[in-house]
Amino acid sequence: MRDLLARLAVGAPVPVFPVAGGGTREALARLRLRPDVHLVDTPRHAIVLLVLGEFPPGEIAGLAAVHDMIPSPRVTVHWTPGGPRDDVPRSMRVDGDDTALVAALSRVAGEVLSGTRASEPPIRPDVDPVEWRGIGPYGHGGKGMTGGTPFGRPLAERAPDRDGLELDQLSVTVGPWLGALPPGLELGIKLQGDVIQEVEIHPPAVTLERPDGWVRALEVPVPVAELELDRARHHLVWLGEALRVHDLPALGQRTLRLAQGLTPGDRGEVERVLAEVRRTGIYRLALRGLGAVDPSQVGGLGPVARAAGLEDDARLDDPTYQELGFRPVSHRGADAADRWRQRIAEITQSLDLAGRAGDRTAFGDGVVEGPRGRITSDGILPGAVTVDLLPELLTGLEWGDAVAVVWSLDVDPTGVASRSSPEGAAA
Amino acid sequence: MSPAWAVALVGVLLMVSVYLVAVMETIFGLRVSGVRGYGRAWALPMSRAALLLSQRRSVTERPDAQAWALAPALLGGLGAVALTAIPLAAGVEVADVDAGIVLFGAALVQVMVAVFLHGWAANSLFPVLGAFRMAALALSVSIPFSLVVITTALPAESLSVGLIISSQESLWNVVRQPLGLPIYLITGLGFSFWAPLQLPDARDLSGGTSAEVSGAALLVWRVARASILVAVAAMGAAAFLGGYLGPWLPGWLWMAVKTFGLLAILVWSGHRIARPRMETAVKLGWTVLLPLALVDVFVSGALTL
Amino acid sequence: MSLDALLVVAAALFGAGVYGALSQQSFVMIMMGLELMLNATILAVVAFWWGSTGGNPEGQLLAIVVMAVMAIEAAIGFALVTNVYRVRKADITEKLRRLRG
Amino acid sequence: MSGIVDFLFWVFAVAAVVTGWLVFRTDSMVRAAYWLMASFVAVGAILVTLDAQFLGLILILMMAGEMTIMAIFMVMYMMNPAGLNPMTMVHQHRTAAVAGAGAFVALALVGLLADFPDRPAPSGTDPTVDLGVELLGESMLVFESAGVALLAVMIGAIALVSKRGRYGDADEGSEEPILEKTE
Repeated sequence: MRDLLARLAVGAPVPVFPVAGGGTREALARLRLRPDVHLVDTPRHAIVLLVLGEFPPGEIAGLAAVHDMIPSPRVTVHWTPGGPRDDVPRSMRVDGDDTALVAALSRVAGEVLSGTRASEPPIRPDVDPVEWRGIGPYGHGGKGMTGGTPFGRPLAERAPDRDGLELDQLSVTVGPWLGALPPGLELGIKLQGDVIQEVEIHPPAVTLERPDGWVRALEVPVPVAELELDRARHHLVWLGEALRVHDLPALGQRTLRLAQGLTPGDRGEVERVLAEVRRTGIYRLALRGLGAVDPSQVGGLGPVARAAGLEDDARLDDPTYQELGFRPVSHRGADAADRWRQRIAEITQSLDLAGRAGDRTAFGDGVVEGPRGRITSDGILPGAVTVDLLPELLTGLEWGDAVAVVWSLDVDPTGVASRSSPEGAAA
Repeated sequence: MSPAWAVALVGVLLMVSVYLVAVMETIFGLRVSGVRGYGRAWALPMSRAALLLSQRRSVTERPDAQAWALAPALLGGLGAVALTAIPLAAGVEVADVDAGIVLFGAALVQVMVAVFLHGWAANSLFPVLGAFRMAALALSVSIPFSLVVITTALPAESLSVGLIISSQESLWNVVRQPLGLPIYLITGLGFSFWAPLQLPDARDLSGGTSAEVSGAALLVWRVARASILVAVAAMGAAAFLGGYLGPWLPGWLWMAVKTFGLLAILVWSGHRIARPRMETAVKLGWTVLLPLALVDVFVSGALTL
Repeated sequence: MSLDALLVVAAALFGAGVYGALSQQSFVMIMMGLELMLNATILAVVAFWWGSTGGNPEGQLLAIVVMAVMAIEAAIGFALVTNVYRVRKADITEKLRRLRG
Repeated sequence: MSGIVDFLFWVFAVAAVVTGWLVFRTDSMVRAAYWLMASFVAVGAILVTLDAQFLGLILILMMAGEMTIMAIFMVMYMMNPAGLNPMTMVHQHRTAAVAGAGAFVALALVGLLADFPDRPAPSGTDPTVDLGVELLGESMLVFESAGVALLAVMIGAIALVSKRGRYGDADEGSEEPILEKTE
């Protein structure tokens, strides 16, 4: 029976839960396109735990909880796009490119399903965090009838809410590898029902993502065509991931596939896909009126700023772009729908620029307009500033709307790491 | 029909249709994502099922274990009960009840209970949020749903599904009550929490009520959910498209063609229409669909008189 | 199945409802006791219609009126619970010694 | 055939009473609400075996929504999520038990001892059709009154729970605002 099931199961894409460290955005997008792999949203649906990218040394231990959430049979694979890593035993490590990774994932999944490889035991002991029964007058673990800390957990606190009813608050930590949030983003939130009352940003458990191409453009002249194609590709990957979270995974895959090997000649196909995104009604149904930002707070944040009506673009000062007749696109509403419209408009604009640029080069001279905003030589990435907007924007939203706002901002939590790591290391 | 045969028939029909729904879902997915070659789609649901069956079930901290085990079975049972109310061909009625359309409605409304239990029992944040979403969604679509379903009984002057079908001999209800079918399909999507109205099991909740479920329990849940969709499509075919009525072909074939036509529309819309916000979905139910359903009732009632 | 058996079942349901309505502290649980009593009432009414009225449809009509009463009880009950909670932050009867606002 | 119907009746009868009893024996809010729903579903099934198909099915249809709302209200307003913190929510247990048992015995005795006329419905009639004719025929006034009563209750309930009332926010008491002295 087990053999039969295992043989049948080999035909299905391997359910993989990815835990993505720094520098893996593109690799993750490529992996989503592989028909033999299915990247799932929760570890409960996975067989393989895929740890990819780089983490600060201590953080691998934090993966234990995710590992133990995967039901048996389970197996872990480590992979780094850039090259092999040394802190992992060879048996769990995959060296090589995407194809080697996919082959390895299928192989280990087949082995663990057919029983030739043992399922990994849980890392953490399976015990209750505190004793559960038999304390207190009612056996509920607390003092009195309505107070105390039942089973070691404090009772929920009450707080005012939008209906004028003081109901219980639930404090939870979500992330850093929640399928619905960008990898590495960890939030401490207080919920009343599904309404967010308070948000706190936790320092991410992921090392800095290095936008190498963009940082290089700060110092040496780089072909405009290359930069603009990079920008279009970045936005397409963003669009693919955001569509997946909005439950349009097939359309998202089509977008991600476009991002691979993008050339200015793909413009027709890009426009067809973007028109299809518009036709899903996503602006009207899911985004309009959500997460409007104050234009005075988003200077330098690229698409977020331009969607709020600012003509804020470092490319305006670049003589090469002036020569190409560059004018930034902008929108007025400042909400999530406008940010989607903004990026989608910038995809076609970038393709257009890349097509017309020829072999012209741009010289950043200490400032470059990256896909998330202004990158300067002082090292603070625009993603860091975007993350700072979250507490104010998310407070008072329902969870689903909050997720939509987070994706509409194209948050880069690793930007926080780059800024707060000196203090974080001290604390 | 003897009870044993009836149960077997409904079970087999449901399994076949659910498999076809899974194939359709895969083919539409591949099509939208721009991949050619759909040959793989026919075997894929089987492999996926085998994979889930080889997985162990997961355990959360202090779940309501009985309710957690009950919920998927309850949902599947409701799909089967809803299907029994529908004549599959002339005279082939599994449960011959006078108030068949009320039986169907009662079974579908109970879906809310199964989903709420499924989310609540896991004792985990996102499943509970999914459960709350189901309550809000089902309550806002259930009144327009009941209204348009009951309106199809007006021309038939009976609550029996068989008589509702035979009352469409001269004219299908989809023509007689043009508002009915669209409202029915939208609210039916809500009850089967299928895309684009899969809010209780949405990705922004990492899978919602099924976020903590794995293995065979997840397979049963997915099959049960698809069986609700099948029942919705079959009733849509019976109540609005004349069921087994039609020229040339045998009745059961007409019924199958109409049912799968509606299923194709429902599955297709999941890939082409964005999932609305919770607030938009609730507003849609109360401020758009409910008034339209009332118009449907009044106009159809006046025409029947 | 006989009228006597039906009435005994309805009496048992009613007894359970009485116990619930008197013993529970939470408002919503008390409402559940009331609903259980109304459930028994519906059963008894339909039993009489089935066994004693010769199929007079007014018996079923009475059952529908009881159902409407049940819906009214629920709506008023939920509204009261919400209002009391808003003003007093209490949802159990022990906390409401005085009913003055 | 009547043997099967009898058997089903007793199954549903036992189920209705047992689940009705379990409503008050569980310490989980959601279980309490859904045990009550199970009791209603069992009574609905009994009504179907009594040929009151429409009533039985409508009862089942109504209760799904109502009991889900009950569960949500308890989750909202009870300060201790039972299950996380099981505790006894019962007071005056003995009095209540005696009253419940007394009610059962008294009503059951009435049911058994009183001599009700034995007039079952004549075969060949369709109770659902009869009910429909009755509702929209002679008893339309009763039916309409029930509908109007429900509408009035809906408006009343919304007025009762709405946060902003005639004299300000509901949680600020219902006193008239004091007129401010103007300079």
